[in-house]
Amino acid sequence: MTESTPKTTKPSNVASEPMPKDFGFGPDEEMLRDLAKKLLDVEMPIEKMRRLVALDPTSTYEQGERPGWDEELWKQCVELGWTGLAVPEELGGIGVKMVGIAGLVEEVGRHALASPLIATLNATYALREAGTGEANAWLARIAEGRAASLAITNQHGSWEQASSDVVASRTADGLSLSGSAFFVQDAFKADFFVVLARADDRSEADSDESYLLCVVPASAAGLEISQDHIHDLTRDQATLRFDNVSVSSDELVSSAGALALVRAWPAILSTISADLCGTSEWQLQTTVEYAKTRKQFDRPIGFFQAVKHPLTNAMIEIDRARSLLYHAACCIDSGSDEALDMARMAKSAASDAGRFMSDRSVQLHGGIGFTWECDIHLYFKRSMHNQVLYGDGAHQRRLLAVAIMGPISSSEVTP
Amino acid sequence: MTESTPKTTKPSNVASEPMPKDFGFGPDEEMLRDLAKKLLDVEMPIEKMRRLVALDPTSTYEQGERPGWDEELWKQCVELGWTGLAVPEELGGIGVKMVGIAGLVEEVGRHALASPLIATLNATYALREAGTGEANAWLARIAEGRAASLAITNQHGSWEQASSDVVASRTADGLSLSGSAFFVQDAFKADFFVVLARADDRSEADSDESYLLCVVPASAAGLEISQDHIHDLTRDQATLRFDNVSVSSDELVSSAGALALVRAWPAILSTISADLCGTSEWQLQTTVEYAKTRKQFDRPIGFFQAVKHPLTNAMIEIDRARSLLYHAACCIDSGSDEALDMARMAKSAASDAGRFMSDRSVQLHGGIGFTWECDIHLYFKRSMHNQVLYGDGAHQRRLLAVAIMGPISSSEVTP
Amino acid sequence: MASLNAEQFEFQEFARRWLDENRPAPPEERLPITPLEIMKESHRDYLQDWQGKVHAAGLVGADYPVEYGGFGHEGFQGIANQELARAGTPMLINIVGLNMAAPTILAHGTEEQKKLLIPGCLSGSEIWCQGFSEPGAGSDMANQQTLATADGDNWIINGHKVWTSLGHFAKWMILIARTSKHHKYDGLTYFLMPIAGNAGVTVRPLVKITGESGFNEVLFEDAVVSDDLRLDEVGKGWTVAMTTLTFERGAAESAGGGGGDFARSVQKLVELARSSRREGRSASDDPLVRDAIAGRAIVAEGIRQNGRRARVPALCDHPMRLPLQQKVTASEFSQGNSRLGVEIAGAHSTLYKLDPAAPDAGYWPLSYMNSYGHTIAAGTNEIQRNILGERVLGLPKSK
Amino acid sequence: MASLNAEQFEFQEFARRWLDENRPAPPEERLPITPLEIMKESHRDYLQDWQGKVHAAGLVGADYPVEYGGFGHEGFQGIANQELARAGTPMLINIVGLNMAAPTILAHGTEEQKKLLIPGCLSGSEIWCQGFSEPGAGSDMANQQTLATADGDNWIINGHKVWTSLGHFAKWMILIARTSKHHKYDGLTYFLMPIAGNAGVTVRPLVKITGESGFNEVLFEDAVVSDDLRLDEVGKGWTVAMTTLTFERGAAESAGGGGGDFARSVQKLVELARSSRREGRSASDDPLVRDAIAGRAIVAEGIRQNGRRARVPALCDHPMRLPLQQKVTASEFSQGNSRLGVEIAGAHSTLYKLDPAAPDAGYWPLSYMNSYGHTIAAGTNEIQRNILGERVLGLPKSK
Repeated sequence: MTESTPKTTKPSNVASEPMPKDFGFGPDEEMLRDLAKKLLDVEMPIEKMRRLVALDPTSTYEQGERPGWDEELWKQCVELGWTGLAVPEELGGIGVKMVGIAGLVEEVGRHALASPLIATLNATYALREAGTGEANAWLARIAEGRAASLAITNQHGSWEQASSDVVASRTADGLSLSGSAFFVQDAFKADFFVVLARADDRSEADSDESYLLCVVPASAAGLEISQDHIHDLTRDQATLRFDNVSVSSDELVSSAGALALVRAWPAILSTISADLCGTSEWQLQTTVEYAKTRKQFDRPIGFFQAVKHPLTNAMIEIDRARSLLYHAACCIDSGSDEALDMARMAKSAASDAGRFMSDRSVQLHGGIGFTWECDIHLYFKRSMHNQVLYGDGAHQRRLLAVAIMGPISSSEVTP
Repeated sequence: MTESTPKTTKPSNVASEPMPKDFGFGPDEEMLRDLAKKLLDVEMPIEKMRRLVALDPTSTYEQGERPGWDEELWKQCVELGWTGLAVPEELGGIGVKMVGIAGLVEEVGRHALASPLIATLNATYALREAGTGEANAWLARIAEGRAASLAITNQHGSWEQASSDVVASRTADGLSLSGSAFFVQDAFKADFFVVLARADDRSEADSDESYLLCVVPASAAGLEISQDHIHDLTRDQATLRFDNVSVSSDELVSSAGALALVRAWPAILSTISADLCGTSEWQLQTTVEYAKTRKQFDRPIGFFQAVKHPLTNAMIEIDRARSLLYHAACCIDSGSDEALDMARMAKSAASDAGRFMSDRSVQLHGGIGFTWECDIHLYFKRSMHNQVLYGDGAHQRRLLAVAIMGPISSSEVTP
Repeated sequence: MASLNAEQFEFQEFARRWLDENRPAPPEERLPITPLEIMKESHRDYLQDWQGKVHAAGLVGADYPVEYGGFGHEGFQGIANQELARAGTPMLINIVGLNMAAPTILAHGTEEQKKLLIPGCLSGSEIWCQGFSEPGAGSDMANQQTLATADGDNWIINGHKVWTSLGHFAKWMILIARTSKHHKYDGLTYFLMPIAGNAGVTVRPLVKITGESGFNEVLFEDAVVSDDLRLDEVGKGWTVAMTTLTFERGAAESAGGGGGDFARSVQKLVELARSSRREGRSASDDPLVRDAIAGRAIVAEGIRQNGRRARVPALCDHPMRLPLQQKVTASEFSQGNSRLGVEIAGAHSTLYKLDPAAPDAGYWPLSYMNSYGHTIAAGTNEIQRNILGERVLGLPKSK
Repeated sequence: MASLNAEQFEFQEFARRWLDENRPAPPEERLPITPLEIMKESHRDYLQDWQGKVHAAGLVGADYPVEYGGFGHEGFQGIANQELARAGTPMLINIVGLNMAAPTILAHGTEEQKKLLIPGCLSGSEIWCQGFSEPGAGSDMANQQTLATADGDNWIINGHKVWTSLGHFAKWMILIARTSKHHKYDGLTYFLMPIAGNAGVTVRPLVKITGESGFNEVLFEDAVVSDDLRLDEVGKGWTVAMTTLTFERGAAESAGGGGGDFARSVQKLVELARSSRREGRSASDDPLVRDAIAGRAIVAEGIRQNGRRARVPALCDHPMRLPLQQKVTASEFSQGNSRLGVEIAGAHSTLYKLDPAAPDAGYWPLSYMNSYGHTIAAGTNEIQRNILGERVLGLPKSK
């Protein structure tokens, strides 16, 4: 590797800067978001999305076929530079601020777009924080249009860093990976994976140093991509099995892999939060529209406070999540030390808002909301998936409490 | 002491019996409750209670005068045998079943009666579980009309047994108590206290055996009863300071005091739960009546679901607590091993119902509910006090989880 | 639970032994989670066969009169339900027949109706479905638009019902139809409607949000039902239906199945927590999970004891106060439980039941999504809360 | 917080130093928790004196024009508010004047009104109270019945206001009165009403559920106000009042005080948890307490960032969506916080502030009970939710 990795958990891409009142969301970011919205409004209306992913529940759920996705549309997105959103300009990307990415990903969530965008963004953040020349070379490939995904989670679904069931052994020409990575997002859309692997020659105690970050192409010999059967119809998920997969020297992108992930974590959490905010906002608006037209007892059901107040509460929760999201993104862009805490706040609020909004979206749609023909379930499942991804609300709050109050001091455990 | 204490944590007053479908709430129990209701309806209407306890907030809160209570009415209650409700017939009491006491105490809570009844009942349970001749002699005095209260809580307000800041030292003629007991209920209405004291010659590790239960008359030399300034206007609370208070041999009622308290605990929790169910039911009915008459936007506010549904939810919570209360009482009466778990369930449900109902009782009364002249605050404060007494909902659930799932197995603490 | 007398104790022993000895081999294809999702004929045959055996053994219909296919005992069914739940044997398929049709017919039916219909409910030979919900009526149960027109000794039915679980296998439907447009509540009549093979009846399966099927819409086009199959008087349909719902809601001791499920579903959560790991530690050691599970146990026990208290008038302030709560508390209990299971399962909750790594064969997320069926159907819980506020607390009507 | 420019940084340094050097000795009798409970003249004098000093130092009115008694800066007040909160110096007594009257007059007043009234708001020499609530109007703010009748160059006021905190010390009231019975909203007019020494005005203290006083009812019997003290046009009262409420609700950067309180009140909970023990262990080690406090921190930060986002149109879907949430979120945040404090304090929450063992001088239970003032007054939160649902989401009116 050509560059050393700085030993800080702070995201390294930008220096500490004053934090702007408008979250740094200026005309460029607004244009980017509005273009995304227009593109997706035209190219992925709900009728098309429904046909793509929900044509036949039996084939998906009983026969385990992966739901469709619009590869042509994805090509357009790539041409617009979406894979390079988070890749620095000097590596061929657009280098959009995090707050701009947040705005764009909200639109992606609002349209429940099936694509490798979010997986690729998350892989990008990790490579960016790896900060090595090898990593930069892969970032350049992403900017050129390659899709990627993180393979960093163990069999128990532990979200925090420094836990992996993949082991890297030294060989004559480099490294060899064995073991498995679980809960890999949109693996069947990815060209390569950014894999967290425990080096078998390092002590486990030194957790930062004992994890490597490697790139493994989807086509690598010895790699089996085994599809998970999941509920969400707008993504795929897989278990990666590594059987002595060779890693060359330009595929080893960080020798401090867990640390790179820690630094990438605020951006990862913010990206999932943005998707959640987008799905929640769609659910809110769609349920509000239904409440205005659907009549019961000769009145639109939105007249009744049992409908109106839950929708209002959902709006309040969504707005909390959105404001926290923009602030977290702004902290990342400003290089603030608070970025991780703020991103945990955003993810906690977005997960909880998503949970409540999803719940009410089905209940308030009543009978029709319980049927496959109603689009509500597509967002319900995408949201449920996102709520758990990289840690649910309670998980984020547990770690946030450590930041606020310090660790639990007593070694005694009360029953 | 004349009898040994059996080494079980099961309440010892009754043998295991089949559990009746009607919770054992038969005609006798119904009559007892209905008589209590009639008596209190006549003798303690809300107007009288308000005059007694809430005439002048300045004297109570700023000058620290204890609110009044109706000693004449209490004499009537004593004549009806209320002090002896839980004293076995052979000791001069009435020996009412726990389910009967629950029904009566609900009426007491419904009228927010200021009296030493609940403190005396709780002291009675402890003496009953002490099971010694000395304890029985004090039970007989309670049956004759003496009021008593438990002094078992330490300065941190730890509710569970085996924690006391009172120390008992051996002297030539018996014992001598020093230290303090905190959060003693209705201390200024009590004739004597049942005090938990740590024996200074026992090892602390053996928690059951290192605690004694002693009786200390309110007039004992060296005992200072120091009034707490509290919010609740329908009771008093005190800190007892013991300065070498002598305890004679007939005042030492148990050498396994913590164990006696553990066995008394289901009845103690049930009694407080019953008071909570009663206050909550009053709050529900009073708020419902207000919602039927108070108009906004030309309609009674009870028309609006923002009023109707919270009241319905409160009713559901109250009914859960009541059903669990009767079941817990029935378990106590049947000598079931489940009595403690069931009493914890009742207290958890009653505390949470009390919390929610109290909250809505003020909010739904609107402006008037925020004023001193409205009776809502009397019940709000009594309920808030009861919610915390002997452990709030979360506390009960923590210990219930041990019963359901076993103790926390790992010694590691996650942050 | 109330303690048992000697006869009941013996029955309990028998039930345990019988279930232990007669536990059937699992079917080739895995069964769905509740009878409401059954779509395959092979599953139906398997479960009908099983219910028949359980009934023959006396574990269903235990407390029903012998002349209607029961066994004439008292206090046996609760025991049987508990043992069935404990044994974890396959479900009883005729859930509508057992929990709704049979008790309603017993309470309101003619002698002929009881003799004709209850035995098939109990043995499972005749599957029932429910026709209480309509697309337009939505959450207002009294707003049924399906019409029944008198025609000699028959009634002619026209209309559209939804939410009819098991409709595609059902021989009978409990049906509410409008016999008068002039009276909202008193204009409804209750019918025991033949479905299978009835020329005017079309059953069309709907797909749920889970992708499962099993519930249907049923179209009536001049479908005929004999006046002999009218239950109770013309215009009494609403009153009779409320009884039916009370049976449905008072699941405690129905004709078979159901009992003991609340405690069992909490135990399932405990087991899930024990087998789930979060950040290197068992989820059962997580104090937040522990608090939540203890809370579920309290709600479970509360529902059970509500059912017990509902039968003790001296401890009930209003006769409908507890019965009318049952639908809300039971459906939200089960929704809360499955949602908690989703959270405990964490990353694994993303998995569908066919994924081998899905905990409890994918039960939690499926059960969570299906739980909305219960909070929506047969009067949304919002409407139930109106009814509670209005009928029990006496608050003014929200309409 | 947004980062500071050099001038702002210097101001922050100054504010810190000044507060450090000028912290007043506590008064003889302990102060109540908020200005709304101030009853004693000695407390009023003490706090008025303090606000005068703070204003003279430039820490109040920092961003107001110099000609109205301010200091003409930009972005200084937020800094001052934060430093005031951090220093824990006594409260600023003129809470209605600072947060509601001054910004409303600045936005809607005549030049004369601004010059006459804003300086006294800022220095605290003239205390203000609010007359927006009536006993009959309840939660419907537009249902004001207090009448204003034109009489030459004056208006004659008759009516009854409640919830007027500080009314007994106030020189002025912001008043909404009805100038037309024919129009509900457009029939209201906004007045800057002289209270102290006004012959037709009677101020009568009411006692709150806590036993504290400090809020009043105010009776108007042919009370006179000059037309010069009418704010904005006749019939614009409702519109102007909504602005006032928005100022009240957008506490973030008002004329003084208020800012920084949200984070501070979470920190207070952390300190309470550290000093409270439960069953032999620090409450700050209890995972349920930790989860709850982290949750409070999230809500606090969310309110702060909502305030920031409300000023970024590109990130707001609807101009009133965030401003109209502020009353609900801020009042429920503070209610939730104090309720959590009550729970953490456990047995000690039973104690009134005069008890020496009461944690934080009895703050938690008192603050909890007082929090209902905020969820009830100025439009109950139920009504606020109607307004949000109707004006922002476009749902049909619930009336």
